[in-house]
Amino acid sequence: MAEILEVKDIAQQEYLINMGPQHPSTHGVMRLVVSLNGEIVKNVQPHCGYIHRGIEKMCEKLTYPQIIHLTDRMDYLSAHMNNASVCLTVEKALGIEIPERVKYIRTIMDELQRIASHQLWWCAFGMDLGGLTCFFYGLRDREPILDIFEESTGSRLIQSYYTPGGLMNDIHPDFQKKVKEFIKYFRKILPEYDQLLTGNVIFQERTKGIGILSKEEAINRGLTGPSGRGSGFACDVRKRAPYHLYDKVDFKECLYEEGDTFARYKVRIDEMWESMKIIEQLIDNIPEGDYTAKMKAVIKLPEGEFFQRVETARGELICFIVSDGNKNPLRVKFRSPNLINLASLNVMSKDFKIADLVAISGSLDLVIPCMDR
Amino acid sequence: MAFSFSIYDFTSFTQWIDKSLYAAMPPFWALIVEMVIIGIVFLGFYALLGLFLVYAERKICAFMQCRVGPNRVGPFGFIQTIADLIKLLLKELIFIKNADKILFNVAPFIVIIVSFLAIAAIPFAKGLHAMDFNIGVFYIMAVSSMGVIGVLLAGWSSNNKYSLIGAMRSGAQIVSYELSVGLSLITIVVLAGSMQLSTIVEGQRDLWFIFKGHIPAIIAFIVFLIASTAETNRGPFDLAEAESELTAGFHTEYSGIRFAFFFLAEYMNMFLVASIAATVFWGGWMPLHINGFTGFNHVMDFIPPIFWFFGKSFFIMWIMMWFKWTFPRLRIDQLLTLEWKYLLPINLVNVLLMALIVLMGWHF
Amino acid sequence: MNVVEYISGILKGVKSLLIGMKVTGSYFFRPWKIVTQQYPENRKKDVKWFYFLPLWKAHGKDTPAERKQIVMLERFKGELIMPHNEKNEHKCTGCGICEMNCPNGTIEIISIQLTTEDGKKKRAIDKHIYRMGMCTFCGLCVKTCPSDALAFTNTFEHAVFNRTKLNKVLNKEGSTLMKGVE
Amino acid sequence: MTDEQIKEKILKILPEVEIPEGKPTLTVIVPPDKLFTLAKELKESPDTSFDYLICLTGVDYGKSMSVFYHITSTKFNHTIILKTSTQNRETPAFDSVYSIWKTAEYHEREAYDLLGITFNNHPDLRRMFLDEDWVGHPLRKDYSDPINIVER
Repeated sequence: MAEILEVKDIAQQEYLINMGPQHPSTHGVMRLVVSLNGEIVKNVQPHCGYIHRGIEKMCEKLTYPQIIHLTDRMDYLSAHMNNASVCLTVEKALGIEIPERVKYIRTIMDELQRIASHQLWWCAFGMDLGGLTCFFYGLRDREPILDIFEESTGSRLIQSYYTPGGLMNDIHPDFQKKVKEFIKYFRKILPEYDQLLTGNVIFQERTKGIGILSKEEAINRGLTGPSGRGSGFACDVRKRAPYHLYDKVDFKECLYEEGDTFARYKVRIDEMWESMKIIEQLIDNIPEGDYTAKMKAVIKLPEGEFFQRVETARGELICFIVSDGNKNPLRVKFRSPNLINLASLNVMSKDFKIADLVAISGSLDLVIPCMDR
Repeated sequence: MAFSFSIYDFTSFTQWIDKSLYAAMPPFWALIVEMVIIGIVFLGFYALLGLFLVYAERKICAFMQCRVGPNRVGPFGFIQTIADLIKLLLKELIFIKNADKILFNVAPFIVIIVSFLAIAAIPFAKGLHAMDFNIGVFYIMAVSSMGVIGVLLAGWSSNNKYSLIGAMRSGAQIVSYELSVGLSLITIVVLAGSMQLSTIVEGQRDLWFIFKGHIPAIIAFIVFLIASTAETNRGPFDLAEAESELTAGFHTEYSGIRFAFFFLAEYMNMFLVASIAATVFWGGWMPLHINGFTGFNHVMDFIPPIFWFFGKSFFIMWIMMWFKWTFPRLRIDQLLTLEWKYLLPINLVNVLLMALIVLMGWHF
Repeated sequence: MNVVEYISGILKGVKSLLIGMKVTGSYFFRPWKIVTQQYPENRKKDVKWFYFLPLWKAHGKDTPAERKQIVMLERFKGELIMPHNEKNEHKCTGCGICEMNCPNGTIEIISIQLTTEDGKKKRAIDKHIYRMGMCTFCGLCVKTCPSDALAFTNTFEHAVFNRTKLNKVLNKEGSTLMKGVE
Repeated sequence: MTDEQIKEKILKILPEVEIPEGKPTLTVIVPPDKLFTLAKELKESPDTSFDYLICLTGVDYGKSMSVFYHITSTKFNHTIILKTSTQNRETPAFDSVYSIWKTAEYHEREAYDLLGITFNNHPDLRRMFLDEDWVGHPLRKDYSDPINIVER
């Protein structure tokens, strides 16, 4: 028998709904337990771990070159950057100098990957807000990048292209031509994104002033990546702790002070322009040389702790390796930017509508496998 | 009465059926038989149109999205929707535990019957008109606003939180947009001086109302387009379904043919509002006539009225599909803001403006 | 709210909506911009004409059929194979480096001891087992193989009805080691 | 501030810390009970202002349990690592730094889930990835799961 409730009891009751594990807007298997008051979100409690694969545990049993292929499976949209985090840590620990050519290729690949990731984010974000056409335009423009990846690395999504000390194989002879063609094409097509979505009055109404996080709060909560930069937190690792060639190229760190969903959106659109600028600076100047440094057959790191900060498409990724001198690491920790960004979701979406919750979680650009690892 | 059939004027044909039926049997039975015939014709029309519209929407959205769209089943994927229909018919009807069984089963029927009722008053061509009420516009508005009951019942009886939110949104939405639809139609009723749809169509013999009524008619048409898109739960106003927020809104728990009813009703409602817009603003089956150009008018007359009617309706439907596949979805508060702060005041001013124009005789 | 603001707000909003509609509308009337690849057909050389009817207009210089032909890039990591020459010889010495380097136990090498003509004992492969269901296509086996015995092909249709069919033996029946490979 | 200055500053705040030489990044080994005070001081004093906790890592050394804090300053852009260890492997417990850096919330929950390190004063210390009824902490060196972990 159901209890007979007084009206005031009902008013105090939480209306709980489960967003996920299977829900179109969580972009994967994550569960958000949302307490509602009518349409208004009162509390969001994320539950993750549905695709926890124990990558950190698996890494403890693998050698360093073998770890690489697991890292692309964390944040599959920034596979190259994830690979780079491990490679750079190992290279830093061993103190080897990698060829200049490798640095150039890695930078270009990272930026291409960033564009591809932001494109996919753009289409998914458009879809979250109900504009389904965005989804197809974004995917259409992502295709040339994946083709470029496939041509050089052999796969489209999960490339495992970097190895400690260099690259798996040299770039394809057509690489430079294809990349230049793509940049030309995408410079023409990117304004279309603005026409379709950015300028749209419905879109602006849906995103402006929604999910505001102040700069202090963003720093305190560790909200990094484009989401953090939307709050004015200058957290771009490419500027703060340059790796690859980022200290040599000229690019702007896209910062917005508003801290709302629209600012986070704009940061990503601007970053696509900036990434294209970086690629254009480098693509003609790739020096000749080896595509990998001389590495020992079995890589053993010296005893100690090593870490490398890498800017992925959604925030700051840290690979922290504790080594005891063996060929396997003692402990590998990946600081997942998605997991930490997710922690801010509750604060951001409080007292907004359920439709805004979808927009906010879309603007954080969460990739669930990275979160769960 | 002798049998005669003309594609330009169905009056004699329908009269012939009517007369022969009344001659052959007592009036009561003749009426029954007539009703059954019309019912069957509408059912067939309904099913065919639904299939075609689903196909058309998929193809149109595909082309807007740089895709090919359905292309596997039959040439150009023509048979795709028929295959989908067969699939939906064969699917298991899942009964929800703890759902309100009666209401759960009744809801899809309410939705589909309502759209079915309203279609009776639409003049498809000259003489091809099931019921010519003298309050046709009012009847259509009254009947089509009942669809919300089905949606509300579906959402409530599913015993699902997403469905309930979807249904409540839909209730708020349809009830408020009903106003704008009504007022924008009233603007034209003021101009036409009648609520009878056949009179409205006849009144556009020399020029369609959208051109006749100057700016107020154009504003009324735009408002009607927006409000009716909202009323059919489509396009940027599909909050009741809101796929990315509420999975499928009020019909989350429905499966098989009962889901198909909701699906079909959505398309039929779209056709309904498009045909009302075509009839009231764009002259219905009336060809494009311009006063004074006799030769031009004769050329236009050569195209049968039924093509004029469906051409206009499909064009308006195409615009509605264009909306849907371009815009992001509104939020519930913005949706209500749009209605109460923008459309309704504009509409009220517009009616006054139209009344002024009619009184002063400024229209063409 | 100011009346001028109110009306200009409406007009601005409508304009932004029309700009968006221009994008989708222009694609609607440009069917040659369609990017869909129609999968099973685009593998064949003799593409039936009616698959591309929605794309009447040719794409630049190519005919639609040529444009939509599937292109497999040479480095695509589809399936691990062991290339054999026409004399049914391969280069695998059975050293086991690929097995050691594989992160997830995809490769298993069953080796045998052979006695060569001059009486020396020599290691050779009996079976080079490749469990495709476990493979993550990281490419470490190909990269580390000292005698270049392994390679990737770009076949990609691996669907089978039974999981055991994914376990493959890479060296062919009766194949031998290529001369000159140690 | 250079590493030397930070070193001096830390030694002034807390003389019992140990600062090993030859690390790529300045690493400070802090006794567990003093960690919270040092962290708070480092964040709040204006010349260090370590306001951003990049990463918090729990490590099981087999004999001891450690937690690493990578902290940086968004103002001065200097980074140091705080390390704290305990010999108590069964029930390791440290003070939570949630009240200093809110980002520690998920990091600490993760460390609790996978390594079984409890953090005192944490607002919501639950399992993060694994089920509530999961037995054991997988990242510990002595964790065994004969069904799912294949030893090679």
